[in-house]
Amino acid sequence: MLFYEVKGGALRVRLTGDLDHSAATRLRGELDALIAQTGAKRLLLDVSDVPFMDSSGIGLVIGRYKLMARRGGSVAVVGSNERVDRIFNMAGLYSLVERRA
Amino acid sequence: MLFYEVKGGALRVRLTGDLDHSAATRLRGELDALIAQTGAKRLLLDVSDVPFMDSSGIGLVIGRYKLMARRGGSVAVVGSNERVDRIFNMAGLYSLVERRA
Amino acid sequence: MNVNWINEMRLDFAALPENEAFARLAVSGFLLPLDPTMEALADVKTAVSEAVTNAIVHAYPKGGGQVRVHGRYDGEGLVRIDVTDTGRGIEDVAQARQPFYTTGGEERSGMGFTVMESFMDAVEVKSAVGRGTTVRLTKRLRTRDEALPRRA
Amino acid sequence: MNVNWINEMRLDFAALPENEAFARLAVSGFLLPLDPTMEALADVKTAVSEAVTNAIVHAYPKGGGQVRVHGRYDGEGLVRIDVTDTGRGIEDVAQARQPFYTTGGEERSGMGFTVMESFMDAVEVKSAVGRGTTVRLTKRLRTRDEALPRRA
Ligand SMILES: Nc1ncnc2c1ncn2[C@@H]1O[C@H](COP(=O)(O)OP(=O)(O)O)[C@@H](O)[C@H]1O
Ligand SMILES: Nc1ncnc2c1ncn2[C@@H]1O[C@H](COP(=O)(O)OP(=O)(O)O)[C@@H](O)[C@H]1O
Repeated sequence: MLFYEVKGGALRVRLTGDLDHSAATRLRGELDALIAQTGAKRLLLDVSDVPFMDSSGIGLVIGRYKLMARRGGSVAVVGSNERVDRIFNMAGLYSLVERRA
Repeated sequence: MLFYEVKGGALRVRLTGDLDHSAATRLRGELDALIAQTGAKRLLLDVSDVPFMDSSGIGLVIGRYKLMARRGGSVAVVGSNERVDRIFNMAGLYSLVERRA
Repeated sequence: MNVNWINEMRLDFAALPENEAFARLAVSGFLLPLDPTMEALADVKTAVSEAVTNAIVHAYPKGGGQVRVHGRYDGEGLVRIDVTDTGRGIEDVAQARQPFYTTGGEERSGMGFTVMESFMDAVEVKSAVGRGTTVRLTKRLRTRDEALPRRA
Repeated sequence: MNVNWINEMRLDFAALPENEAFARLAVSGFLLPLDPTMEALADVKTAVSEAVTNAIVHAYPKGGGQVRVHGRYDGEGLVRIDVTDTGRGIEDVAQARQPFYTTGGEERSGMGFTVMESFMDAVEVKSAVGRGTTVRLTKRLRTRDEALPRRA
């Protein structure tokens, strides 16, 4: 169950619930199917409804970054809170993907 | 931390949080102190903000019923939900104390 | 009966009143993958609260002591939770299970076992004086999925 | 160092991904009597999530296996949580703790230990190849009480 919209080549997906290894494993397949299906060139990952995240979130975003880069596309993280930013910054994630409010 | 008001001889106390044995042990002392202090003749126990209750709630209410009866007073339970009613009904509690919406 | 459990946990903790809420929360967390209804989850939480409270209140009159919660479920939503103490035990289990029977004084209602029986499918008690008590709580949870009305 | 623990729990569960959320919830419930700040609680949950996930993802390449979470706290809010598996162990712990080092393939970031170190006061790792790993997480929690500004 993934909420998403496609607008002008951009796929925006709203992630909900705790983003841990278990969720990331499930989300990875769902996201990759959506990307293939929509042919999106830009992926917006809205994490404003993610109450908890651990380093599995880094893996999920970097994995999608690599996939989108291979397709000549890009990724942005939308609506991250302070805790999510702190974890993403540990990995220097925002040098690979855009951070949007 | 107990929210209460006194109006025309009636002491109305709003119980908040899970009502288990641990909470009942604490509440018993606080309630009895309030009853003594206010000299109330009627005790209204508002349980509408109690998300969880087990049989410790029965013990708490029957204990206050006996105390108030000794003082020539009475007890009512206010705002009970279906689960709380189910547990109170197992003990026939509403034959001793009034149930008010 | 041979049940094929697909998940299992054991939780041991000090017999302290502040661990009653902890035990309920832990059991809820354990059952979440079953996607139970709020109602079913509250039923199990209530029964577990009764059994754990009994271990904390009645089993160790001199203080100290440990409580074990052993949880399991199978692929069809059958949940079994054993609550065990190594305390003073129950001399007459049939009597202890009677409504309103309590050795806990004024502030205990004696309705703990009655509540467990009302909220679970089965409640079994094994106890030995001086050795301890195990209360086995069993319930088949309706998942949220099953709770929805189905087409014929 | 001799610590006077006032509460203690041990949680054993199957090394399954669906138990990651369970372990976090259980640890949160265990710490509630300390009345921690939301921030402090989230710090511990995050570190526990990393350590438990590692036991589930890395310790048992052939599946199966158990994870143990052993929690304690003292009267001053010092919290210690040991996460133990009996899995394959870590050959070079110093290397494993390096940022971005992972044997978990594309979808693991290699940042688990770095996150634990960032959110806890101390992270100790004991591991023996073929025998298993214990990650000891320690943090002094500020209670909500202490988080309030105090008069001089
Ligand atoms: N784990 C236990 N160890 C020893 N005695 C117990 C235990 N559980 C129950 N009992 C006995 O059974 C009685 C009835 O228990 P219960 O129906 O739960 O009511 P309550 O806890 O209100 O007394 C208790 O008062 C106690 O004497
Ligand atoms: N419990 C464990 N058992 C075996 N190996 C482990 C364990 N925990 C960590 N490791 C090893 O240490 C590496 C780094 O772990 P970590 O920093 O948490 O990152 P990640 O989990 O993303 O790989 C893992 O890839 C794995 O090789």
